[in-house]
Amino acid sequence: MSPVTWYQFVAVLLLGIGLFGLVSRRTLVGMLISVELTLNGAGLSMAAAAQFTDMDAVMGQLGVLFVMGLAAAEATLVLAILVIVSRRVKSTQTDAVSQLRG
Amino acid sequence: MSVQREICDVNPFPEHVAGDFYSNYFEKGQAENTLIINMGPQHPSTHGVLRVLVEVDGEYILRAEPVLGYLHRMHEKIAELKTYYQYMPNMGRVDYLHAMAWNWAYAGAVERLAGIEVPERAEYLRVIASELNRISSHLLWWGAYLLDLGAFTPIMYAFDDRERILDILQRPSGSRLTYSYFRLGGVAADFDDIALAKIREFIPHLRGRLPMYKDLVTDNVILRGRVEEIGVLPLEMCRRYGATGPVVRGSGLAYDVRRAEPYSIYDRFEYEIPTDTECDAMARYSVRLAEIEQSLRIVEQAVAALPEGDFLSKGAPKPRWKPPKGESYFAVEGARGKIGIYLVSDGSNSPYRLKLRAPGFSNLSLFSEASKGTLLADAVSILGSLDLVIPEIDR
Amino acid sequence: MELAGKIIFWFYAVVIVAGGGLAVTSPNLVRAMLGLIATLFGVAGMYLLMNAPLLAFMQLLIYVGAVSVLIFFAIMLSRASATGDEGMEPGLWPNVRAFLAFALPMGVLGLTAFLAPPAGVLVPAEVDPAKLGQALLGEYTLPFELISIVLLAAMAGAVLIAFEKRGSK
Amino acid sequence: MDVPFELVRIVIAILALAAFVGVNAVILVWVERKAAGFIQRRPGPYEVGPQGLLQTVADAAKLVGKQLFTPAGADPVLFWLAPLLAFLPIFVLLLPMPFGPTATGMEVNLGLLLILAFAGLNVLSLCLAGWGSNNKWSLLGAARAVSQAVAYEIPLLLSVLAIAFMSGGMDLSAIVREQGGWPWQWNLVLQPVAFIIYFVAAIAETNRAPFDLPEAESELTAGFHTEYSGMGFGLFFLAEYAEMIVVCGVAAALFLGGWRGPFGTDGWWWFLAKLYALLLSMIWFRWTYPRIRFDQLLVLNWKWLMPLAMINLLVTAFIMKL
Amino acid sequence: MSAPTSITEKITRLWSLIVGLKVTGKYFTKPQVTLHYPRKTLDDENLLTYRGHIELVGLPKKPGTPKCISCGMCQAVCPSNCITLTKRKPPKPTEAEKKAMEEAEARGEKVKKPSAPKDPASFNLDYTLCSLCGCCVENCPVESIRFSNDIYLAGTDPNAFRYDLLQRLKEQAAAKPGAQKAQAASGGETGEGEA
Repeated sequence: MSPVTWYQFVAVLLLGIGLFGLVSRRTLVGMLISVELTLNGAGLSMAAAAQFTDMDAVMGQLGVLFVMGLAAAEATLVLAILVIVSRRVKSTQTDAVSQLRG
Repeated sequence: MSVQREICDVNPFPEHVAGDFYSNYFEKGQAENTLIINMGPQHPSTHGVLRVLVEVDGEYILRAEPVLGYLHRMHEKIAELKTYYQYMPNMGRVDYLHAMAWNWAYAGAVERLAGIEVPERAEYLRVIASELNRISSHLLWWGAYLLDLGAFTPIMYAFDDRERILDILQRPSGSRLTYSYFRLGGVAADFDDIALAKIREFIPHLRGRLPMYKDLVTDNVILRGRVEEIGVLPLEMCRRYGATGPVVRGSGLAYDVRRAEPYSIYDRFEYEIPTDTECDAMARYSVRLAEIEQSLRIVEQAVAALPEGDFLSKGAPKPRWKPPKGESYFAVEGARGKIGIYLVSDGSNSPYRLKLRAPGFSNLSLFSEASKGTLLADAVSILGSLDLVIPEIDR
Repeated sequence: MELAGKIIFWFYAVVIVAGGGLAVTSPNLVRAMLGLIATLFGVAGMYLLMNAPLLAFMQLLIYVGAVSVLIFFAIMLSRASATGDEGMEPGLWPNVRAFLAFALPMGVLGLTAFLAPPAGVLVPAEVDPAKLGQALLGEYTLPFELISIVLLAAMAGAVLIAFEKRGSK
Repeated sequence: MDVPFELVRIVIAILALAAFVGVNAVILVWVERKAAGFIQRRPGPYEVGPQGLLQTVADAAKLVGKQLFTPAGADPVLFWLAPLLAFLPIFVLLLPMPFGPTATGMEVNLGLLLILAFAGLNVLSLCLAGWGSNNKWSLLGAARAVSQAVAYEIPLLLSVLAIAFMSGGMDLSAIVREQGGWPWQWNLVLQPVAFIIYFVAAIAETNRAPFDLPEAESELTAGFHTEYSGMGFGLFFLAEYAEMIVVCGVAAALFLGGWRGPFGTDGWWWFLAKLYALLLSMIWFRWTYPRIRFDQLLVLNWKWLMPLAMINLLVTAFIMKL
Repeated sequence: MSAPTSITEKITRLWSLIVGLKVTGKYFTKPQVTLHYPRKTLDDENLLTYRGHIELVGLPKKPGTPKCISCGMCQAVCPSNCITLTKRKPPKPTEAEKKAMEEAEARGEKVKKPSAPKDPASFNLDYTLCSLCGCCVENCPVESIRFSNDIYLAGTDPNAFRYDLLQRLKEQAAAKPGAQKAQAASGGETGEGEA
């Protein structure tokens, strides 16, 4: 098996772990952590594909960088949402938040 | 304050009072998402064993309440057990930074009660000793306050100068901190020529140092940011809590016992009462620095006009001396404010009751209100600007 | 070098999986964050291994330096208890649900990767950062601008959300 | 099995750097205390060794001998991971540092980026220390550390980027080589604003006075390391000084011509001289200024350093394009 | 940082930072003001005025014996009760003397009982309690108490600060043979540190 497949396996595993966490976690922060894992899996897969195949490496690396930028933006937004949720609901359990109306 | 925030005032006075201060006034009233922190009794910025209970939201203080009593030494009760003569050393321990003023307050109260005359030279010596002591107290405050604000070097410079005062005062009094220099009807020992020469040398020296203080600290932009518009105590608030000394003078009221109720020979000297109308920590800071200069003026005049004569009155009370029945009140201006001593005598050789009015106590009571809604760092700045001496507050 | 490379690859793989496992299962959120950081380091190591140091360092700079700190901030803000009320939900269905979320993509994607192995290069070439920069400003200007707009929007949005609350309360 | 040369080199370099960090931290602590002493007109450490030179060693021996105490209710893993996390990255940080024309641990094309990336770990260790201690003061210290570090990282990055723009790369050795030996050939002349921003931000990043808010002892007792005893505290202490060496080393390389010296006297001695000059000025600041308040710290960053760094970067980019 | 300020004001504010550096830089180069204690000590001029714990003053002729007349004034006046003084008991008369006295008393004569020596049997100071007020020194009728100038006083055991002042006086007298007159005049420069 070529190295790219191994990398892809790790990436997919990471993605799976992230998804698992996303479903099983009950707090916003836990879900945020899981999302980061998922994004990392995606990034790893992209980078491996770009580096180990004949594909344009520049594009792959730029893609990973974009993913990182998105992750940073997403984390900022989640933090801001969390500020409000924690002040208003006094809890960051997602179940509690879902009971909000309006 | 630039960073003040709106506070929802929690006032959880319980019906039934049981348990300690913390469980009664803080634990129950705690809002969510706040922290209750014990600042002290051992904390670097409380200058001794003062405990301040603070409830903070982030770094903003919602409530702050000083808890006293960790250094309570029953000075008032001790007075009832000692003779008039024996009580004097206690005064040096009430406020160890301006011991001379407390010495004076007690000596003055007894002298007023019994009508003891103090020789002229003794009055001058008292003024010199007291004012030098005031300078040393202010210098120490200056250094310690800057230590609170995170500057390490000024306290060393302040101690350099303060050490000279201690050397001077050690000559007649023999001690360097907890002076027991005053006696009923005079002082314990005379200033010799060396001491007077040292004073004459010291006055220009300190005047030469003050510009350095200004350059290093007073003008510093970081310090200005830490003290300007911090801890604004309006005059009305100072009045409400009975604040005196540099605190009330920093709020614009030129109240100084040396002027308001002249005692001893203060009316013979030319000096100003520095005031500042800004009401903030900077005002108190600049008032204290200005007072150093004014005290130097007084010392200069007193040394120049020092008359010959006895330093202790011929009829000075002996250890088993009994004053007449009656009561008296004597107030002096200490480095921290108005020191008052109320004395009741039943004719025996120890006081029937002695009440000490400590300025630090009133000044500290401002803190709770002044620190509401400020940052933790500002609260430290406010606490420092009140110039607290914990043994004096607890007595 | 081939053997060393393999050893290092497996080491990173173990770090990634162990960190990920900790991140999604630890009842203590700070420890979960620690697991995330371990994973991030592992991924950065893999980037290094595939000769993309720029990605590796950017990974550390952005994820470890910024995102995990933000997460830590979030943990502090939400006042998660140190012992943790976070963990697996009791009951069968949530567990099955979570496992499905894990297994389905795993199966599909893993099978794809296994069945359709691409023609790989064994030793990847390092890409000059300057080339990346040129591509960013030449070929890929649009995504670049888009990502900056997204970042800007996120920043503005975060500020707006955080401020809206203070005004309304 | 043949061991690749690169690997051996890195191992040797890390060992050498460990020695360098150890020796320099000891010397630097001594220099700091001595300088503080002289500024405050007292002798400073005096008793152990000639002029107290071995005082730090004695202190370190004392710290090693102390009990490692984990406070009740603290998370032991986080609590003890934090000092390690503060200390270990230092070696990586120093790896691409150009000490001399040939004395570089590892020539990395992206050396600058490497340093910036691993410097972020420091914040994390402060967070973990503050959180893991189960102490309110520590927690407040950690909160301060987080916002301070996150805020000041941006102007730091931007000011460094200005230099990277000018040299067209992130290789520290290359940046040094592009500068001349004389002071007017330094990047400092071309980028004075970037230098000032970098230095201020660097002081803030290393939590040195007047920006030592995370450990402000008069407010937070000792901030994030309130609960640490023995070598736990020792590692934080060591890390602080090692980090000072890193930031000042980067400043020397980026702005002050690194190991370049006039009259062709290039060599590591110039680098060390410049490094210690910068370190001394940091020490000098600490013993002169009061501590800044937290909101002022942020105002300084967002209102002054950030826009200035931004403008500086834009102007640099514009001029480079011309 | 609060009010909007003009450019010049900002510059002066920044300049204040430089001024501060100048001050500390200047002092950096200046000589130190502290005294490096074990190697250098203060001159005597500074020490003589320091009031350490009290000590007894010997008779001009017999420096080993205190002037003290055991009146107990110091003990009574001390606010901290740190002085313990015991008087000497009168010498016990021998049997013959006793008999003679009894006989004399029986005869109705005025008997001169043997009086106790005036110097104290013991004179102990608990320095851990003393507040250095000086009441005892001021009220001693025969000026038998003075302050020592013992400034370098340190110990790890509280018992080290419970002094037998008579013993101390004897040691001081022994340490200075032939200095009987100097004893009365100055504060005893040599024997101080050995307490």
